[in-house]
Amino acid sequence: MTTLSNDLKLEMYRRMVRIREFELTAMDVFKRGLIKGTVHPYIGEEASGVGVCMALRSDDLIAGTHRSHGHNIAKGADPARMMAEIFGKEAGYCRGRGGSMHITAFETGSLGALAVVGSGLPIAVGAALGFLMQGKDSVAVPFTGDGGTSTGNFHEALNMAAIWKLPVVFVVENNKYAVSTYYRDAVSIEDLSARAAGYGIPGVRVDGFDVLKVYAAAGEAVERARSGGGPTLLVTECYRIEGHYAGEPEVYRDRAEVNEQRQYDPIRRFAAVLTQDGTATAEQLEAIHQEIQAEMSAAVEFAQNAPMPDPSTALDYIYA
Amino acid sequence: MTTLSNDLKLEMYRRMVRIREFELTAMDVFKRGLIKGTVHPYIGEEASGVGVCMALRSDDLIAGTHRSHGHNIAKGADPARMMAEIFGKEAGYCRGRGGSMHITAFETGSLGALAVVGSGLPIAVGAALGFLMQGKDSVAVPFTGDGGTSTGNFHEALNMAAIWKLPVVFVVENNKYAVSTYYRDAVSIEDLSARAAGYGIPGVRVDGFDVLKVYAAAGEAVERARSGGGPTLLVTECYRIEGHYAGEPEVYRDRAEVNEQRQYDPIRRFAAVLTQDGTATAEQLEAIHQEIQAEMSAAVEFAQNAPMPDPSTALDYIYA
Amino acid sequence: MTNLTRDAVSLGAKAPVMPPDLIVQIPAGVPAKEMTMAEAIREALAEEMERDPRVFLLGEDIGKHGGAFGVTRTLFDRFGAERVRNTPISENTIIGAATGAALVGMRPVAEIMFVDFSGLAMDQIANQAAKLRLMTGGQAKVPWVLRMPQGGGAGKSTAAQHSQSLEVWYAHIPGLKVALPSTPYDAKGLMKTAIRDDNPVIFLEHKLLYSFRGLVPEQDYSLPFGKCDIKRLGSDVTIIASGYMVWHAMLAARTLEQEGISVEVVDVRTVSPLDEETIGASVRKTGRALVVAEACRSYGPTGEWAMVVMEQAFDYLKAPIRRLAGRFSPVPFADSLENGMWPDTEDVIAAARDLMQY
Amino acid sequence: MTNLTRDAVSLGAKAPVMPPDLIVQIPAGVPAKEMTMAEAIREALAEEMERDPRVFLLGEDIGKHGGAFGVTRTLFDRFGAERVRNTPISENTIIGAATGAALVGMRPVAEIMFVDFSGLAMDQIANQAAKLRLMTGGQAKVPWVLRMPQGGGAGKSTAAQHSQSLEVWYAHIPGLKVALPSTPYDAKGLMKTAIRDDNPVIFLEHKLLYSFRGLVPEQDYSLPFGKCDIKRLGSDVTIIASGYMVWHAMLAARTLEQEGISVEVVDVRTVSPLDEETIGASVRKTGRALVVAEACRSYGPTGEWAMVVMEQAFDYLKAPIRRLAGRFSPVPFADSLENGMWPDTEDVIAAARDLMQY
Ligand SMILES: Cc1ncc(C[n+]2csc(CCOP(=O)(O)OP(=O)(O)O)c2C)c(N)n1
Ligand SMILES: Cc1ncc(C[n+]2csc(CCOP(=O)(O)OP(=O)(O)O)c2C)c(N)n1
Ligand SMILES: [Mg+2]
Ligand SMILES: [Mg+2]
Repeated sequence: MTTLSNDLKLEMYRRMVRIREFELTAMDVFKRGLIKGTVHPYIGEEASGVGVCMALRSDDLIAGTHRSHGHNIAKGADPARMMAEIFGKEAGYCRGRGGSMHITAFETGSLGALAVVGSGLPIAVGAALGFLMQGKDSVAVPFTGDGGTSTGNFHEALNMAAIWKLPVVFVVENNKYAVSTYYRDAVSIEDLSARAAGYGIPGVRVDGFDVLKVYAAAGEAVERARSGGGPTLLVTECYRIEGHYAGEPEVYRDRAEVNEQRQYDPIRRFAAVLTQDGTATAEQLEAIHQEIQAEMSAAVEFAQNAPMPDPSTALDYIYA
Repeated sequence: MTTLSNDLKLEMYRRMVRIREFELTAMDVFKRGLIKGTVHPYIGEEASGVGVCMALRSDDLIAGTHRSHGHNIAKGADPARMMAEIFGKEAGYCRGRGGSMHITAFETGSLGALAVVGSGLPIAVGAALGFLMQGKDSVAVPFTGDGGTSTGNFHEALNMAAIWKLPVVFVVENNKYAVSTYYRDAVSIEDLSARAAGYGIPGVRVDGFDVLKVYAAAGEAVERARSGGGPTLLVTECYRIEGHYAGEPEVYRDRAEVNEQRQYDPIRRFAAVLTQDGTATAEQLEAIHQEIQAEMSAAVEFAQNAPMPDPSTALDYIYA
Repeated sequence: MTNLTRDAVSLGAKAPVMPPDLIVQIPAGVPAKEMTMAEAIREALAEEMERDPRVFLLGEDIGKHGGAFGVTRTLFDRFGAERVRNTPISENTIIGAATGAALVGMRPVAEIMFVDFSGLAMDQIANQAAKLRLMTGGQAKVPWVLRMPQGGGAGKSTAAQHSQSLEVWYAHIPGLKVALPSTPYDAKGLMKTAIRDDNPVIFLEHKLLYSFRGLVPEQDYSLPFGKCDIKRLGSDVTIIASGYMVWHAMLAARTLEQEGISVEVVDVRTVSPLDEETIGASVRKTGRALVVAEACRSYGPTGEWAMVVMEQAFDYLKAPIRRLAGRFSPVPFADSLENGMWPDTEDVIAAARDLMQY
Repeated sequence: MTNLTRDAVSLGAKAPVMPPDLIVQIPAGVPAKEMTMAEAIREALAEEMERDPRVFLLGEDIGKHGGAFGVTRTLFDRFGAERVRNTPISENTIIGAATGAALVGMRPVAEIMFVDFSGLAMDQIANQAAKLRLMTGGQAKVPWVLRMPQGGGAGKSTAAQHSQSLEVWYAHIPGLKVALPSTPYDAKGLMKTAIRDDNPVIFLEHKLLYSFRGLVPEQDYSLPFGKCDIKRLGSDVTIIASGYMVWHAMLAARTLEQEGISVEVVDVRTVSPLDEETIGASVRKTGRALVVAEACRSYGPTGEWAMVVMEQAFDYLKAPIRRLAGRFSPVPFADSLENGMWPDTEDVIAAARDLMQY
């Protein structure tokens, strides 16, 4: 850990804060009726996405889910263009066609954000196969949740990647719930990383509130993948602090449980590390928060002022 | 082993021989152009099906595959009505509507024979759920092959059965090939029963050429299921002696490999056990072979003479 | 009498507010309660669960959470975790499990959270459940219902993977039946029939209709499959539609009436089996047919309906059969593009006028 | 000139033997080789793999074994295990992997062994591959081909789970293209276009046609998508068909000619996009339309084709549009029941006669 540069650590922090603020902003504009559709907040899981994505190169590609604002930001996407996307504006990454669940920034290294749970895993497997055939040393990194591990996709994709030793890091973000379903009611074992043994690949379980631990574990898995060692199943243990989507009633859990989990807040925790190890002062970190909040105000303004897609383009981008 | 009655052992032997002779007969009538469609012989795997099915009660239900002649016979089905089915006759178990791949005898305890690989597993899970809800202590036993373990169905079904502790025994018959694909080219681990750990259920690997070992392992798993202990993954290691289907060219393996495997012939092996332990003389066993061969001749005659379904019934059995 | 109206609060601003008296199905004097379509479906489920212990529900988050659209809310508390069974995210196995349970004598009602996700379950739906009866020569029967919300619009839809209308995928498969109700009354009556039917029934629920309100009789009743429902009698143009499109047809009919155009609205109600006779009789009377579906135009339900009109009423046609259907595009997120995806009242009015002027 | 005939050996006895000169597509003098449709597809694959290193194949048992119908036989020896890639039995992931590889610049040609099994892959086909381009606002393109044998009959079909024709499932989904060739010439030319197309293309191959022989030009060529092919000119009746049904239409036309009925056969060739103009022009000329498909009748392709005729040529119709289609039943195994499942030459002749007598 001590070998990480201050710049890198601060960039991690910045991205975590950017995710948090983006999500708070997105929930706010949703509540205010400024956007339609839905928002699935990533709050509480920032360390997972940032730890993984900062261990990647820009030519490593992620595959996202319905809950991928955080993954995009972690991979370096521009929050203004993301905000424009959830506002359904032409200036959004997907020209307003995708919305919150499908934000995809090809330019910072994404294969897409797929809202059918588990469907990104096979796609990442194929991308990794493409890398191998092209002689590239890029790595493909699909995200899924604890809920996603019950899908047939999860199994088929892990098996295929394993037999072909493909450069994939499968990231399971165990935020403990799939909508209303506690993971132990849907997953037949406690430690999801144990499933790796069934594929003959390494399974790693990491504290998903700790960005440095995630970064280290992801880095190892990515290096293994890049150097021909095949896939890894990486499980980040975190928690979904907000409802499944903004405004979701959460009838299935106690507030006490959520409050208890709040104490593991990955941002506060990382701030403590950074101030203790001398990377930054509390003031410097506070300045980052301010800066990012300003960024979000600007992003909302940009998104609000941006034009909607022209109805005359309704038939564009259906076929290439 | 020694506690098994002679009658039981001889009935096992009889059913194994019946399977063998049925398959030889089916391949023969296919080659002679007497039946259409296709035949997937179970030769070499008789000990697996018989060992499992004789550990079941008649109200325990199996779910079959494209290769389920053997499972049906092992469960007690009448070879004449089975033969009529592969001849497409109204007297067949499925009134000629199913054919070789779908032979299903409800009366001896089957849920169906499903030719989409892996598709019987979820159905067996549902049957087991039904048993539980009805307060019955029956067990559901889906069969699949090594190839079937790569399907999403396999994973989803094992997980669901595990979380609900359903009375299911998942039987994987590892006959080493899925059509032309050697199992180690499609399955990322050598011992398929190791996958059970990923579901928190027992995984058992057994010599699938040895009917007594299969019977014992299956019996244990069935008892566990029946008494509320939840599902088991039972892998029977066997070998597909014939081509994937009758007449399949087998370009993917050497004859030497097949010949080497022939020495494990489960019937010859069981015959040796039975004569050595005094259950039967060689002559008595030979008499069983004769008897079964006569049964097959009668079955073919029955099937050939039976009427085809009347075209006027073409719209029957589409809806209940 | 406000027997049918919609809950404006829970929907986006752009959903046309349908006049409360647009569809009247319960004669005055019949004891009835007003409820939403979601409530009507819930009531059908609850009553059938009371009546028949073999009926149970399974699906993702249908328990305490009540499903993505709250349809099963309260049923968990009432019937318990065994009969209102939360499943993992395993669509193909949810359906397979329903089939297995049905094969041993249960009567499961499964839910897939959005029809879009049924792409994961098409094997169990179309290859196993639909075919088991024929493949076993009548030994098997598979009495299950599969509930799936579908459709888009008005802020309820969220882009390409949560907005489709896929009735054709199922209606094209022999062995399945497909219901697509347009009102609370129809939804409850058809759900009862679906649960009591011995075949696999696909029950499609349009998301926008969940909050539509209408009268539902207090007494037990069920509605037949394979019978269209004439929602409005008319003499000049027959509109054949289902689900949410029935409302656009009804609203258009009201406007057209003021112009002297008399519209008959035939609600298909069960997409399969399709009541070809009622469609034929209506067009033989009016001589003009407009087929309207939300599903994508190409190879959608409109083609089949038109073909039936052709087979049943060609000699009576005074104008070509017209169709209105969803734009042939994945559903885009942006409002400016989602508007215009599907036929609306204005489109129906314009098409009917065209037909009259042909 | 025996440019088109069929390999009687590899098929059951009951497949009608089509006269060799029924379809002539290569003018005399053009250098051409005779080959089966399976060979023509193989040649297209091989030539494209030679031309473009990004093209590769993946699917179950497509390697040494050459696939269930031998189409890829020899390609494994020629191009190696990397580019002719055997997969596990994981249909949804085969398609997902094709999509992922396509997204990073490869041009995969995937195979699903029988179209029936695509029920397991509908999510990756219809929800991911078909929608990625729109959902990403044009960032993504998904240039893959999915080859699937389909259809039934004549001993090649083996009951309900190996005999379906499912083109409607795909043609109804925007973002996909769907080809369904009827001859070796068409198969090779359409396959070349499919591989060079930047969109996901569903390439359906009728099992009975694999052994049909025909002339294929020696020179490189490709055939356009979205263009029907008029397989035979005529003036009295237009038959709109695709795949194997084109052969029944052609054979029927020959008989009908002797009765003085002049039949135009329009081979749809790409089910989607559909060439509505050619269909319309033909029916405006003949005034009579017969739509013929092997797929099940209800909500099958015939409805869409009839609707297009209606939209394009209503005023020219001298008789109602007639349709012939697959019986609405899962495919039974027994010959006595499988016979009669699908339209045949006699059915086409009878329907055309009816149309003339209307
Ligand atoms: C295949 C599929 N089934 C159901 C849904 C509806 N759905 C959306 S998110 C979700 C829960 C996903 O849980 P998990 O994978 O743990 O991800 P999380 O939401 O916790 O990030 C469900 C069931 C879906 N999108 N896709
Ligand atoms: C989902 C699916 N994919 C492909 C096929 C074609 N197919 C039939 S049998 C088979 C191999 C099955 O292998 P395995 O499960 O090992 O069973 P075995 O044939 O060896 O008994 C394949 C690929 C199928 N029936 N279903
Ligand atoms: Mg989760
Ligand atoms: Mg095998």
